[in-house]
Amino acid sequence: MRYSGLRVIKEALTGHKGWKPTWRDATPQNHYDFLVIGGGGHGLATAYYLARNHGAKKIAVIEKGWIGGGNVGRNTTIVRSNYLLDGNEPFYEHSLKLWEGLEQDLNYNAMVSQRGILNLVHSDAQRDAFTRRGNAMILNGADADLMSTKDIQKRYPFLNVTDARFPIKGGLAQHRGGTVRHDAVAWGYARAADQLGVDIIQNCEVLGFRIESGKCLGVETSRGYIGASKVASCVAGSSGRLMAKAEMRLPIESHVLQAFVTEGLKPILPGVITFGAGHFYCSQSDKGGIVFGGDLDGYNSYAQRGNLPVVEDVCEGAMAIFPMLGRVRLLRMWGGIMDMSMDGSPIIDQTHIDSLYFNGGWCYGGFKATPASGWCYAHLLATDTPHEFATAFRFDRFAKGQNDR
Amino acid sequence: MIINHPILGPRDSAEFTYMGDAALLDRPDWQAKDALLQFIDYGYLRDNPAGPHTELWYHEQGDRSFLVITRDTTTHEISSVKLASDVARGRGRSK
Amino acid sequence: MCKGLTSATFLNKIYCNAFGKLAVGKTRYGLMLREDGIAMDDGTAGRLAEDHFVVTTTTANAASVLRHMEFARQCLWPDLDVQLISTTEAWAQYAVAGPNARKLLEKVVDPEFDLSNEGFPFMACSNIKVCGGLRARLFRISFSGELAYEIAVPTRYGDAMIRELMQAGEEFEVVPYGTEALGVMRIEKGHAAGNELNGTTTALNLGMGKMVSKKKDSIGSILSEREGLKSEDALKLVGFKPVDPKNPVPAGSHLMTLGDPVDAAHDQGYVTSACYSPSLKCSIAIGYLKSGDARKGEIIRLVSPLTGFDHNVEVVSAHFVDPEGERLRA
Amino acid sequence: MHRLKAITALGGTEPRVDQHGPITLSEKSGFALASVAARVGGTKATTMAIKRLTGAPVPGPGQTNGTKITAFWTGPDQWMLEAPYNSHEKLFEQATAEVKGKASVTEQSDGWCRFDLQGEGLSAVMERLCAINMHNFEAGHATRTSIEHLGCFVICRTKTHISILGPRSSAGSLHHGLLIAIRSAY
Repeated sequence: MRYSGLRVIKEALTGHKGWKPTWRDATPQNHYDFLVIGGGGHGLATAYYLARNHGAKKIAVIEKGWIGGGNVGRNTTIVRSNYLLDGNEPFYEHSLKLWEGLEQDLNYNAMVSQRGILNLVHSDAQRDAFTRRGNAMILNGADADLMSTKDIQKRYPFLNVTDARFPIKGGLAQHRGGTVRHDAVAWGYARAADQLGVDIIQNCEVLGFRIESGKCLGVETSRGYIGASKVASCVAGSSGRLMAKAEMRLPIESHVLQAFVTEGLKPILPGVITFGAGHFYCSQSDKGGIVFGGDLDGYNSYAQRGNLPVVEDVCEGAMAIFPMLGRVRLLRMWGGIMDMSMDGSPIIDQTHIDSLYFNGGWCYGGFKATPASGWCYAHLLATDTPHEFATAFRFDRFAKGQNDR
Repeated sequence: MIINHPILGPRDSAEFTYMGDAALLDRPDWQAKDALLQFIDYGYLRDNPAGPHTELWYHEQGDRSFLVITRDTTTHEISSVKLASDVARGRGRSK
Repeated sequence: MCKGLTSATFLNKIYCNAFGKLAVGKTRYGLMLREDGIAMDDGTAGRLAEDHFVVTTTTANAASVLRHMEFARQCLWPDLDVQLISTTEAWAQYAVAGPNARKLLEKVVDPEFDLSNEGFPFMACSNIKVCGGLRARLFRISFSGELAYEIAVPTRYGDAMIRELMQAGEEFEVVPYGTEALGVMRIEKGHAAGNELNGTTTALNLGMGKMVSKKKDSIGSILSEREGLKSEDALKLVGFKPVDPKNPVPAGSHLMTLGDPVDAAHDQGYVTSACYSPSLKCSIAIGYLKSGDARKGEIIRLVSPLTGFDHNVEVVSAHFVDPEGERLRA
Repeated sequence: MHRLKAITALGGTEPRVDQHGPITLSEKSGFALASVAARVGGTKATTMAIKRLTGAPVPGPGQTNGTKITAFWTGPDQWMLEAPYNSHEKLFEQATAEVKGKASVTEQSDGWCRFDLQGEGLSAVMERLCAINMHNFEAGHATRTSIEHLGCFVICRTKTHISILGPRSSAGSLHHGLLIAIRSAY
């Protein structure tokens, strides 16, 4: 069932009785060609691109809870490709390009909004570092713009550029960056994958891997054993917990990152802004709430909730750069579990166990990476070679000392 | 979160700085035959459990002690707190 | 401040270069690595007594270096005899730099102390008395590249001390200089600072690969041996001069081999710190270039599409001014 | 005697005094400090030395003790000695001589600024500033905690007299924070 304006009108006139569920609630089969563990954005995108780009059949996504209930529903919805290092920038730029065509591709309104992202500069050294970054972005085919104080004042008149505690000396902008409605991404990919025959199986928890003679044959789940030719872990946030069942130790620690949203306001913030002298970033949602975040809570955690000291710290950051937010009421705050890899970059790679693949370690970059992560992981699963934009995302980079890329 | 400091009693966790997995105490022998491999493991690989986790906290805004704490990463419940230097000696780091 | 009977052994583990045999009354440049082999901080450590070192760090890293040293002391080597305490706040320290630095100090330092080049040579340190008996410390170290000293007095006398120095220096036309001027002078000398120690650079990148001692156990020495950190075409710290002296060499620019396409795949490195050099009468810069140390004299293309620069620069040594260090030792 | 003139941590020639409600906030400048850290195997000798210096039993964790020279506990095997500057400018030398190589002694007189809060109802002020449990913070107690993000020693002299030692170069910020807390309490 394709969505269209005509269809909306027709359903409106006939009492909305013709809509079908967005995806089937599949029951597990005995064996799949590809079994993706994790029904978040990355897992669903992986299944979709496996089917769409590689013509794969017999694909399943299994999810412990419900799809879109993990990090894809718990982030601050920002998309951008303003990365510095050559191992990361082409990948995130590929992702941003996929975001730009996503709604047409999926026939689903994900509310992709390229409202721009601005990293504020507060010192000469910071401008030097952002100049290097902006140049790296352009050399990798992305867009970047070094804005002057004057440019910034014009676009964001409420920012205090002169006599604030941290005066603003300029900023690095990526005008193609912006925000996307996060859970619609999960729903859009789920629907598109489902239409290509992917089984989406919810409430199906992995209890263990069946590994014989160094080869992974399938997984034991709360809904029985499921065999697969290739098993793909895609559970960022829970990577440590899941891979421990395959007796793997990872270069990853799990941490809580909190996010916050205020009551709805009239439009005040035209784009995403990050504060360069503290840990704070924010944007305004289409509903009017100011969506913001800051530092990690700072210690290993699998508890999907935050703690107060960091709330205070983040709000101090907010007050330093947007004192106008001081009287706004916080509506909600929530915590997502980040896979913090040891060098800040993700991993998309085969494991040392045959037929078992790994995708994780996304740190703060998980949501914006969703399309490219699925794209490149599907490529790896289908061809057993890393995608050209993901060649740096290997396990062995730590042993080889290539983790500065 | 309140950390029950073995010397000073209960203190607000905001006085502390988290310093990672207590496995960092077990720094390999630099002269071991496979020292490079051991250091890669030491530097990068973690158990990262969901449940009891033994970890280092530094009382930076207090008495500057490093503590070894066992804390459940799903509930933040702390079951044990020791001075890191005592634990380090117990693990044979006195040489 | 690092004290204790085995403090030299301890510093040998903290710094990648050797500290065990540093003589009392001497100061040495030290580079600290993280355990993964990346440069963490640099500074000098002076040995005031057999069991007493004064460790200096980059200002912004003072707290994190103390944290790192406490970790090493309590968690890694709990039975070394070493005691650490921050004395950052206890001393007001001034750099006195320039050809007349010694003459100026002779008017401030109490006369019984021998300030001559022989008596107190480059890299010496000592407890001294100033202004008629006030306890103070003197280090003959130089970040600016000039004949220079750093003199420290108890903080409560810091205000009086700078007035004293300015007054004593009047006949030498002394002027206060700030971080802007220091920034220019350290680039002229090719001294690394925060822009160069950016969290991805190793001792090898900094041109200090040989400083990492293999004869002892120090934090970071083993993992700095990994192949990816020692590759043939590793980035090396070098200097850049514009071919046309009118052109700037702005920080944040990237570097391309002449004739190569301008894209990420052909990126050869980047400029970290830049300034106009009053000594050379043109803009200069330092930065990282692949195999940079073997490319001195090569003309390469500097590009900054972000800010609209595209012109040629020459690869030179990062030591633009006084490469032999004659001024320091004068 | 040398010719340099000292200034206080707040930059004045005389210490500053503020009075608000029942509380007096006074900057103190006339104190000498020396840190004493026992060397390996030197704990007993160090505690004996401190006992001789202070004329009182060595303070345990969280405590302060002493007569003219007082000591407070700062960490495992570490103490800070405190004495009036006029009579004990050479506190560092005195302590160094006393510990006979069994401890590392470090001059700290200029590392810290000190503000004293005096008056009835100090708890209301302190509770706005730090996480110390004021209900059982009594005379003879001393601890280090975070005030306005600064690591500070807090010493209870009497129920109506608390000293706060903070990093000297942040004296202005600390003073501001203390004053704001007093004003918000009263």
